Amino acid sequence: MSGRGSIPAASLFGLLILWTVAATLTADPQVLPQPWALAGPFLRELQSGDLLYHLGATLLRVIWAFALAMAIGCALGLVMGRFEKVDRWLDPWLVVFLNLPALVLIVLCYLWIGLNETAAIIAVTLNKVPNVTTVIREGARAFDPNLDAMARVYRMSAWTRLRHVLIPQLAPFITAAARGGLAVIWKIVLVVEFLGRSSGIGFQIHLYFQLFDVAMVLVYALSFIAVMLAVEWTFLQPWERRVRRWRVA
Amino acid sequence: MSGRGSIPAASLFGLLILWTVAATLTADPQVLPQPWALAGPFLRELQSGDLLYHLGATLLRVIWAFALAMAIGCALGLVMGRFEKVDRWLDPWLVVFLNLPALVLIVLCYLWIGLNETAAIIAVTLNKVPNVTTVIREGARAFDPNLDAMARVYRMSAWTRLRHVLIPQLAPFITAAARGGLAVIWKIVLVVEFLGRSSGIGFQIHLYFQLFDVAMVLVYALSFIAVMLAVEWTFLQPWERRVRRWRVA
Amino acid sequence: MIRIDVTSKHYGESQVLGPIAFEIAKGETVAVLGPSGIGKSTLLRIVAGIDTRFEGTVQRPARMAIVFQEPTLLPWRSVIQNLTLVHPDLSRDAAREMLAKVGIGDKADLFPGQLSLGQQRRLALARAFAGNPDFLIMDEPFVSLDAATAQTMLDLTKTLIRDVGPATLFVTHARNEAEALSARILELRGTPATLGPHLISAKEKP
Amino acid sequence: MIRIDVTSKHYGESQVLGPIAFEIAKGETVAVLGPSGIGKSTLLRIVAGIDTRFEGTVQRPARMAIVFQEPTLLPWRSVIQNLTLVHPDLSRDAAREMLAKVGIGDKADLFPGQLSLGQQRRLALARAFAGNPDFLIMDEPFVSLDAATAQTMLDLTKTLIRDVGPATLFVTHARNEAEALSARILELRGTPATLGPHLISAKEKP
Amino acid sequence: QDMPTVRAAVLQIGTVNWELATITENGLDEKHGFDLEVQPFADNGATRVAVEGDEADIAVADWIWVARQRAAGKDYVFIPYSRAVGGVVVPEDSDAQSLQDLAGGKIGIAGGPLDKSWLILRAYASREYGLDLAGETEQVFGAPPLIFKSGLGGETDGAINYWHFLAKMKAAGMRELISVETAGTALGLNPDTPLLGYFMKESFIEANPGIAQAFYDASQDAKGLLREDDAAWEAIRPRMNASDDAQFEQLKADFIAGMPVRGPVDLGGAERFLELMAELGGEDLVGQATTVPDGLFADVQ
Ligand SMILES: Nc1ncnc2c1ncn2[C@@H]1O[C@H](COP(=O)(O)OP(=O)(O)OP(=O)(O)O)[C@@H](O)[C@H]1O
Ligand SMILES: Nc1ncnc2c1ncn2[C@@H]1O[C@H](COP(=O)(O)OP(=O)(O)OP(=O)(O)O)[C@@H](O)[C@H]1O
Ligand SMILES: [Mg+2]
Ligand SMILES: [Mg+2]
Repeated sequence: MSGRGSIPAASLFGLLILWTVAATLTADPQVLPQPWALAGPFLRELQSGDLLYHLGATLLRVIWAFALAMAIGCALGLVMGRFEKVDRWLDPWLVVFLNLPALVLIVLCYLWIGLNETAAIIAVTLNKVPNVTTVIREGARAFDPNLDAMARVYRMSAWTRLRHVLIPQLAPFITAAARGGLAVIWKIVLVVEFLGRSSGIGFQIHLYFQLFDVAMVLVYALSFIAVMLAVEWTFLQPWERRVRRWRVA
Repeated sequence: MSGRGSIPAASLFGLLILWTVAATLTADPQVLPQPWALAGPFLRELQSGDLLYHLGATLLRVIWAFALAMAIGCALGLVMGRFEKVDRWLDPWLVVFLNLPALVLIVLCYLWIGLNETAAIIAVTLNKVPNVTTVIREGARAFDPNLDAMARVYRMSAWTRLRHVLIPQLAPFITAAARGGLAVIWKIVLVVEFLGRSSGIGFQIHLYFQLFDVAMVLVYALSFIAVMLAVEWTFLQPWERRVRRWRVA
Repeated sequence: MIRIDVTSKHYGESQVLGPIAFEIAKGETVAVLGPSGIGKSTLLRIVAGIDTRFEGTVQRPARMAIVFQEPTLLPWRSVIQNLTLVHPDLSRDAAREMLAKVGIGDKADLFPGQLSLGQQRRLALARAFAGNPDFLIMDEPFVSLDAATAQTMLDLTKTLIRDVGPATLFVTHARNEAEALSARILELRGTPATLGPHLISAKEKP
Repeated sequence: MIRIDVTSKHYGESQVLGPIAFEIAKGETVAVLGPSGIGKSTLLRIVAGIDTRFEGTVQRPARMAIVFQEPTLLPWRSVIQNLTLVHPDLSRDAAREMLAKVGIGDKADLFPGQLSLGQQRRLALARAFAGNPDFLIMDEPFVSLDAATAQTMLDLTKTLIRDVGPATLFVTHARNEAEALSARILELRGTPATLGPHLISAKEKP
Repeated sequence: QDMPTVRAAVLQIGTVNWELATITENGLDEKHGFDLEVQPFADNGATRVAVEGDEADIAVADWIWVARQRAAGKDYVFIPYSRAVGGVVVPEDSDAQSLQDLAGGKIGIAGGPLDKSWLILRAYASREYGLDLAGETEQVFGAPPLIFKSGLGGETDGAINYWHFLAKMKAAGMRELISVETAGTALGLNPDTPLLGYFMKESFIEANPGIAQAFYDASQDAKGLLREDDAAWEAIRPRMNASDDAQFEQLKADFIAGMPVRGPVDLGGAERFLELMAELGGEDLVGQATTVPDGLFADVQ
């Protein structure tokens, strides 16, 4: 376990060194401050409670949108991947929604539903669902027909089939969608927050960008990244290792 | 072929009807105009040449960034998926770059490289590479070890292995990354254009959004979507059908 | 009572099966013989209801068990789960006992990928036997096994047929297997494949 | 000259192979026998250089050909491409001829998934034969085939060995196959598996 | 109590906050019979979405924009707030002495091709020097902070930015080549016409009679305080993000210089201004507002 932890630590340390070099070359703390120059602002924001407040607000939105988008996207992707007919009908919609600019969807949601949390979360979800759907659909198209036949002949229940036959085959696609998904969601949450919320990391980042305070922008951005790294290491990767056990055994 | 084309057409028509209903319910052309209300502005922009100019600018950026991001992302993903060691080292970087807000990367690129086309394309590429990498990495992790062993014993050349053993296994992941990729790239291009370019769909959309001219925002957004639908139908889907032939046969 | 009445089966342009009709009574065993590539697996898939794109009708009971020509296991679930997930009513103890019968009792907690191919095939057999089916379909069930193990499997099959009494349809290249199970023999011949002239079945011989 | 000297092979805690050492001369044929699950495939994978996690050393030539226990084809490439991609020097005509020899000449442009399992196995054999290898490794190459087809394959193998003269190592459950190829027989026994006492090889018999 | 609440959607870092903070901190809202509630947002578009979606009652915009919306059927009404507009700044060591000298160079512009400062300067260049500024220079449109930074870094030969960024650029040593006010005056525009203002819906005024006047009074009171009382500036200094005294003083001076005189808007001046904008920006900018729509300017004294 200590061996497993040491490489990521060393790797992150390498990134830090790269940053230091870049900052030294840039030689302009307004464009790229040295990593340690962020410690002060970070502690200040932490103590004032601002950081945690905004981080909490963003995380809440990300979690909601993530859960909704994954649930809807997986269901849609599964159905579209398995049933050619449904796919034919829904595919053009998928392309349209996939390529509808975030801005348009967000503004429409805000105008229809109001400038509130529901609208924000729905906007993010709508933006993200098509992404998840496309990835899962590819996975569903690659199902092994022999296992399907086996499950059918032995009359496995729908739930068992889903859980033990289909989802394990989808696993790499689900992890890809989840990982990429979190990142995309958080990018959209930033836009959503900057277009119509009064809290959240996106709100703060845009604020400080307007003020050209790159240090604060980085403090907020990196706080979220730290949370994401924690999520990677405590949830996603252990889960991945578990579902991949059969491959390496 | 006519049978194949008619369902998408009907499906898009359904979307149009949905839009009409929504617009009628909204009853405020400034929030959501009727579809046919866009015909006028669309023709105007088309005739003035503005639409094609900005569409061209955006497409050029999208194509460049797409090509770069797919190439780099596929290579990285393949290497990280196959070599556990490399993966251990690069994984934390991947998570960091995956979750670095688009804004931060874009602003840093503009500040370092200057407010020019190169910076814009690099910014988009950097934003997108981690997404492609995560998807392809999952695919590379799911490679069939038996085929690998076969290729090794028969000493297939590296190129043949890549082309005929590895890439076909990656195909669903590549399509997922490409399709989701185009969409994400274009979302980022919008931000890039709005932050520091003087042309492109994103630039126009933000301009008209500032003027609260939803009709024009939609004209520009839908033009791009139309191009994407064309790309789907003329490139992506035929390619997909080709590489999937062996599954359905 | 199982009634098979296939008029024809095409893959694209080429016709693989011609008219094939036969019945299998409860407790009866039928062996299908024929050269490689004639259409035996195709026929079995039609009988099992996996392939529905054919001309004709098939009557079959609901409780079926099948042994495919390849093991077709869930590689991401343990050996024992490959039994218990497919047969939710099967207790873990009964499952272990079944594994022991086919000689892989010590492998219960491994993944199928950690078994040798012969062991995987035996797991597939165990899975088929565990459900006490009304209709047992097997596609070359005893290949890839050494003589002693093959004999054990054959005996297990005999015991199952005696105790549970399913209708059994199986493909084999080894006439002695068919005889050991006292099976009525159907031989596929020609292109498109049809049933060959009636052969003396093992049952009728003595 | 092929020299195999395996001291041990473990999967996790459990040791599968004990000390196993033998040599195969150019042109010589060696058959490995043993019950299912003893470690025959494991040994073959070590010999072929696929599995490198073992104690011991193996000397082998570069030009090898292998027939796995399962066909292991490229399902997304046509039947003929499965030959020509693996052997870039093989002309399309030669490939077609090879396919005809194993009895699937009319299937050249189908995908492997459109073949019966027996046909897939024959394609895997064709792939191994097509390269004129110095060392031919085969894991139960003739199962799942009817008697006539199996005989054809056996004859093809004999011809190859006569014409090209590779060292051959193959696994089988059928002693008659070993004899037909005049193979020296090695028998795996026990846990961990070791070579059984020297048996009278087919060659020495007459 | 039944004092009406006025919900203002503003940019968190907008300069309008200085005035609104002065109002709330000095109780000027209660004095004039309403309760001011400030909702911060991160983007101008967001504040406008907020008013349109009835999540806020007022926001800030220039009156050309409000006129455009009104002509398109919205019942927006404009209440003057500031006439502060920008100008062009050039690096300290630049040789440029007039707009003419920027020909062939690169200009960074915040706010896009329809930015009012940019349009007025174009008109001025064409009138004064017969110079097609848009044609003769390369324009880089970008987010204000990027224009700020690339201006300071010398990547652009000239920069047009929002006034508070301009104040910072000037404080950093950049030189104002020409202010939009000068250019506008030379074009015959009334420099006292306030460009920026609050807008609210007519329906809101109907529901709260007298609210427009009350709000205007409070705004004027706040301006008075800021004009006369340094303590009022000290109170809002933390919001100003001035990194040094020079910036603080420049921001303060420019803010005060941008205060419009009390009283109704000069309709004639507005009409001329709109005409010029329509000529320069075309329908893209003004929409259907070819003349000042009736009732655009709130009836405030
Ligand atoms: N990855 C693995 N992890 C653990 N045990 C394994 C693994 N692979 C194989 N084994 C075990 O090693 C033993 C030998 O397997 P191997 O495949 O070599 O058998 P075999 O002699 O080829 O049998 P068969 O005739 O059935 O193919 C088996 O008991 C199997 O369970
Ligand atoms: N999807 C398909 N498309 C086209 N032809 C197919 C397809 N599947 C099978 N065939 C052809 O149908 C014929 C019968 O195949 P089948 O698998 O039923 O043979 P089999 O009798 O089971 O042979 P084996 O003993 O080798 O398993 C073969 O010639 C095969 O090439
Ligand atoms: Mg078969
Ligand atoms: Mg084996």
